[in-house]
Amino acid sequence: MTTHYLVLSALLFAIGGVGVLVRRNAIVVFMCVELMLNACNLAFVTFARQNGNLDGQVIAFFVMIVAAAEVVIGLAIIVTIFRTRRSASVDDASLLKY
Amino acid sequence: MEPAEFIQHSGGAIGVAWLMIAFPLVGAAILLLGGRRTDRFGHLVGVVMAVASFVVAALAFVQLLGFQPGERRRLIPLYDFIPGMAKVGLLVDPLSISFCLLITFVGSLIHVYSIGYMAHDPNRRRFFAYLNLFVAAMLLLVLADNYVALFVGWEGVGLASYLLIGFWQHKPSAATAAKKAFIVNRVGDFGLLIGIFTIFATFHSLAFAQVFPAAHGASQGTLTAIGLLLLVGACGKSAQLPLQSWLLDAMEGPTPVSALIHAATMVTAGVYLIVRSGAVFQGAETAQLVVTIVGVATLLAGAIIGTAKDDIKKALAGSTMSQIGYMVLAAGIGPAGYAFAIAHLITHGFFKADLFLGAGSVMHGMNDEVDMRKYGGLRKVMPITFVTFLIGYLAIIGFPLLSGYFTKDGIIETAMEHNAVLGWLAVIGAGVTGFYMSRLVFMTFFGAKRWEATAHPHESPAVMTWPLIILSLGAIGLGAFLIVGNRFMTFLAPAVGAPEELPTFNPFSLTGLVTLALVAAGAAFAWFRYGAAEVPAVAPRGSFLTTFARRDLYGDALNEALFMRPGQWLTRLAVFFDNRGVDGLVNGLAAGIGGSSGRLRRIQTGFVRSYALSIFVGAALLAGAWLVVGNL
Amino acid sequence: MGESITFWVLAVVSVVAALGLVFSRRAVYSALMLGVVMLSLAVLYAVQDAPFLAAVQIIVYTGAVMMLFLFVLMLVGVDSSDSLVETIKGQRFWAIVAGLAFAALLAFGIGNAFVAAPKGLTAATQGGNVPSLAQLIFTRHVFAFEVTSALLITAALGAMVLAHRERTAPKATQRDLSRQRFVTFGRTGKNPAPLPGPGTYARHNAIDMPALLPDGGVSPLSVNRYIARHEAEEGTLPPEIARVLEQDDLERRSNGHSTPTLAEDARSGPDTEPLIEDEDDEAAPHDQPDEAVTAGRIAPRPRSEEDGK
Amino acid sequence: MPWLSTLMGVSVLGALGVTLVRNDKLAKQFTLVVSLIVLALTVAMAVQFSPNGDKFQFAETYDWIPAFGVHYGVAVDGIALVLILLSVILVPIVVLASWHDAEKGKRSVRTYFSLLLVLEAMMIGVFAATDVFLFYVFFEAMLIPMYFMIGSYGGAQRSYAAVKFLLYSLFGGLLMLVAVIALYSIAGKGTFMFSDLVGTVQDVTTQKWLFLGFFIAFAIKAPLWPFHTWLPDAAAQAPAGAAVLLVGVLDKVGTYGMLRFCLELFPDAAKFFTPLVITLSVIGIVYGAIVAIGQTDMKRLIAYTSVSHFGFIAMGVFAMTTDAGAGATLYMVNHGFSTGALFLIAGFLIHRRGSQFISDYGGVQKVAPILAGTFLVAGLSSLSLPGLSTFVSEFMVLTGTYQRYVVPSVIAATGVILAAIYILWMYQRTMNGPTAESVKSLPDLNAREKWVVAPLIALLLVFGFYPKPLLDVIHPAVKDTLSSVSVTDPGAAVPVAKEGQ
Repeated sequence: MTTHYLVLSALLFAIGGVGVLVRRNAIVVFMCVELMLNACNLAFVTFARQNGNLDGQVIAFFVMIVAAAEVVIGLAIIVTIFRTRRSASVDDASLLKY
Repeated sequence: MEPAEFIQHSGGAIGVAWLMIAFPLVGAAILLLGGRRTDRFGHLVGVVMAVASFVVAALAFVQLLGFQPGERRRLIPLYDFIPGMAKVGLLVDPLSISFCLLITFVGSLIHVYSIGYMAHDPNRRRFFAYLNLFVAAMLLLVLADNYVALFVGWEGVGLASYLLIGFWQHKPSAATAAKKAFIVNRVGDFGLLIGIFTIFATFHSLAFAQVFPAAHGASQGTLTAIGLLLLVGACGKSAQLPLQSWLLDAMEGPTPVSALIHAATMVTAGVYLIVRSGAVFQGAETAQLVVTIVGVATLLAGAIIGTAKDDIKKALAGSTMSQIGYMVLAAGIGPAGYAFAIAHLITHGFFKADLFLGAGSVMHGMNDEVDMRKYGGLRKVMPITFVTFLIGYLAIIGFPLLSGYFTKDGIIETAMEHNAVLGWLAVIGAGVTGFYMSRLVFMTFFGAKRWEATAHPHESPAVMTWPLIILSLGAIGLGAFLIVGNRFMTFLAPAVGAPEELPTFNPFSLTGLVTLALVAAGAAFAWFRYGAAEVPAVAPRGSFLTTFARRDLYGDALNEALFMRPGQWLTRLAVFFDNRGVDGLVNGLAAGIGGSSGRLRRIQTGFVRSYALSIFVGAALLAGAWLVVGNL
Repeated sequence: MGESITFWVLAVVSVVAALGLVFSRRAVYSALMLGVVMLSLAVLYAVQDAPFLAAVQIIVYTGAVMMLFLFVLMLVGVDSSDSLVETIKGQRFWAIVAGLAFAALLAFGIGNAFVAAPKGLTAATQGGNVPSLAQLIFTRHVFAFEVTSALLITAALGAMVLAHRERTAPKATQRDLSRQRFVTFGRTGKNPAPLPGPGTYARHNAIDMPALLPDGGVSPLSVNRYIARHEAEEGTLPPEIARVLEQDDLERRSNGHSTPTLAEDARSGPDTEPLIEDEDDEAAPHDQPDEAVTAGRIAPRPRSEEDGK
Repeated sequence: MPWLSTLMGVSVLGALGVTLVRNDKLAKQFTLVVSLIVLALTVAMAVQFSPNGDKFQFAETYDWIPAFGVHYGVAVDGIALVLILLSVILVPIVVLASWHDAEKGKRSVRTYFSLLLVLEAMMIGVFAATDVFLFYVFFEAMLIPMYFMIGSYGGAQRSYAAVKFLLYSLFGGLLMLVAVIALYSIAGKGTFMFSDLVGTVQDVTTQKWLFLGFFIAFAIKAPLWPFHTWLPDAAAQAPAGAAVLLVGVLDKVGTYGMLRFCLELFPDAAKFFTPLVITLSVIGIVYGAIVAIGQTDMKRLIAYTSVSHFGFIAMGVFAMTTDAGAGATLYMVNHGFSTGALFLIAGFLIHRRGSQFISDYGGVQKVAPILAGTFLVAGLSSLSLPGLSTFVSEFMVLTGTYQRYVVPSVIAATGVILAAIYILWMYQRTMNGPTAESVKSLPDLNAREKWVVAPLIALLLVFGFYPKPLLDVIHPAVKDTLSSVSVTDPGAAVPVAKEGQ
């Protein structure tokens, strides 16, 4: 079963990654990042069971906390950007270039 | 007769021979560092220092005479100059002391003369400083006991010559002439330097006392190389072909300078070098042959140039070249010629200085006019100058019983014995000398007055005429004193050796008579052309030969075509290459990097998704690499 | 067996939901899809001997984080939907290639890392899952735990700082606004009075009913263009109102206004008209779309092909 | 007494002190005093140096980074001693000469003088370092003050010149860093001390690569043809004082490094590359001189003469005879004085007229005879006139080289002719001829400037006639270096009777 869980995790992670790359709406991009984090968590939980060790679950727990903090800050940033640029597209914030 | 051994010496006037160099050096230092404060008495300091030097030289000479002939090569060590290479010391022997006497005596007279000649020049003090500097350097040149110190003196006189030719440096022609003299001399110095390197590489020593006794041990090839390289140096300094071109231009300097440096002393340094290095040349016949050829070629070339010049100083300069050609010819012959070379050098020092100072006196009276076509009939207004000049003239053309007669005839006789072709060419040279010197005298002192309206010729002051008188006395008697009875040859023998069989002086030899006849013919032709006939105020066009002589045998043109123009071209090419090639390569590299960076930075699109893609692709590649490596 | 069934069902659900998250045009749908994935994962956690995490996943993620997402979506425009046209050349192609490659590699890489049967957590969770976790968190990982508390506080502060906006000009009082209105009236002749409310002199007290002028005609000023546009789409807009509005549009255009006309609006589809109102913004008349532009705010940048290059 | 650390310490403290002084004039005087103190200390140290004693004297060694065997190790042998002497003599002269140089721009005057003192400490350190890593650190750190001196206080194109200088030097320095680290790891001694590293690399191929790493760095620094193009730009744009230190001392680090590191650490590679280096040197001598003739800008001309002179030095180093090596070392010192004088006097002239172009001058001799005279003396020293110290060194280099490489030294000797052309032609165009209208009112040297020039000319003259004090110190060190390369001087073809026999 471990393999199945891990493959599922990898699949979700890759889907999340592709989502980050193809979507322009910052909020959706952010959701995809959350999806990737969740995929990681699944792997951690699976590892915990595989190894008979609770550390994996602890890490997953911490990941959740960090993800929560990240969402708070990330969304605040998106709102701030939106307020000044009137757009939530990540492509519009492209001034920092050559 | 072989040269004598070298003997370490201390004490007496010879022991303090360095004073000879020190006096004028101190004089130069005082005058240069003292600045305008010494303007008032500067010329006196200069004269006193020159005379003091002469006194030391005379005392040293007297002391040297006190030794047995075999003990007359005295070494006075001074200090360690370049450790492992050269210890500096002085060598007082008959050869060097002869030079010392000539330099200090004629030098002192010219110092005195310059007081009058330069009286109106605001920079007279500086002039005397340079003259003193010259005397010091020249004495170092002849007194040095090794090649390095000799080279120091050699370049020192070059510097003094540079400074004095360009003394009136506000005149571009003078500045250019000075620079030309220095650079041409440097070409000679280049040869001399390589010669010195070869000597050091061969013998691991540069001291005369060590090199000369060992010279016979070196291979013929090495000695020939050294000899030829030293000859290049001598050619530069003594204005021999092919490095003669600077001497005529050097006449831009004040006339006393021309007399002292470019007639009596410095230009004879080449002869000194060849005679001094006799031990080297005697082991290299090829080198000797080349020396004699250079000598003959120059004596003819100088004479030809002298026939066509209207500038009195340039005509005399041509004559100087020619006379030094005689000396070089004699120096190339070997011990048989050394005494005649040096004797002619000394008598020439007197009569040529006399002639130059006489010319200076004429110029002084004629508002510095140098064109002989604007002279004429000056014998009445400048009697003392005329008489002394006449004596110098008779001496140089070899009028019987005057100085030149003995010394030049000696050279011609010796050359004739050595090699008939060289001998006859020297005889022809003597004939030409008779012509151009007579031309010079007739154009200047005889015939109609062709003066400019502004000229008011007058006799020069006593301070200028007395040196003329003393020098002309030397021009009368010195030759007979030195040559009759082989007095000078015997005296020099400890220094340079002498032929086993001393020559006997024969006043009625065939060569001597032919020479006299040619000289007389030359003088008569000159009288016919310039004494009896009207001299045109503007030089006629003349034939191709005249132009050839007027243009210094195309020496300058040749230099210009062979060296100057290609040199300028090369310089421009090199500068262009440096800016565009070497530097351009570097700057091009920089521009290339800058340009590609400019293109590369386009990757930074500003789109966060592009960056994320590159991260993601990178992560995928890493994962792939990890898999590949992990499964290996 | 039970686990297998659960896994296969939830795996399919979560992958499909994840794909839906990525490929749905509307952000709200994406958010809902994400909720589905998270709930599925919560169940999978529970199946894998992680009941605490399953609970936290539902409470924190599905409960808090997802709500936050929906709030923000509401702020930036709940009905906005992305155009799925890719503007960066090669981005989508390479993203999918890299995603597939990455998934494959990862699956091959760690999927095959374990061949032994899972050890299970029975030994590790003697005193129950939560107490065991608590023991670990408060002993071995206590430092990290404390740091996360600092992190959360920092995040809260950060959100406040980011959301806060410093006032650069004094807040306009009613007096100022009134004065401003009359100044504008003096300059341009714009009516300083409030716009007529809907339904004034109307038969229906409803917002979609226009006000009537004393002569019984329709006052174009009182018509909410959005609603009118919506009704025009549905075909329920009374023809008289449509006529009045068209006439009004013509007048405005001849006067040099560049307000989008009703017809154009209807064609251009739903606008991304912002729903966030700046706190200090002058309360613009609700039925005046052009007022939103003139109130000094930056209009959304037109999104075009050039932008992506 | 830790002499060398004291010297550096005094300079660095002086540099800090200068920045604290509020008054510009006071800062200058303070700098001058500090540099004179350093000079006095160095002379006191030099007096105690015993030429025939240990190779390295006044040694100090402390651990710096023990993990890598990096030491703070300083000591001097004869070669380093004379070069340190050169540096500390030139600094007070440069301070005096640049009294008003920094005031032209808007930059801080105090910073300029502070940088000078920092540079002095670096120069002492780079010559004294006995730890290869420490040497590298000084080698690179020296660039920093010089970069600012050129970039902030230089002429119109200063930033271009400064960047070019920095990039060139850094490029070489990085190659050297690679070689230093490679040397450390290949030697496997776990130390960077020079004395421990000598003779550790036996493999010839390895030696060749490491040699190239060091050599290119030094060739750029020196600068040897074809790495020279940064020098004319840097020297022409730098203020005269900085140019003196740049060409007079900093560039000597290159030739010093060749003598100290390239020869001793990699003797076999050095022998292998000798033909190449000699060829480059000879090309540099002739090429530098020819390009100098064609220059229209005085400072660039002087810089190109230095390219020519550095060719002589490099040739002397690689000729591997005692005479040539000692001559090359002496040349480094003399060239510092000679080019220093030339740059400073040209700087005075340029400061007066405000133009670097030769064609803007003419007949200066008439209005400013002392300036012209000193310029001539400095120029003559550049063309190696006997009686001035440069002659001794050039003579020794050429004689020493001639014993082993006849043709190269003959070609190199043509440099004496070309030198006469470029110096005298420049002198003629600036000083002789009718006085140009623009220089009619040019003042002659003032007292301060005379004090700048006088010691240099005095040193040129004294060492021109009596170079023994320097050579006595240099000779044993050079002999020692060459013995570690295991070469012996070629003998005489014809033995001569020894003196006193």
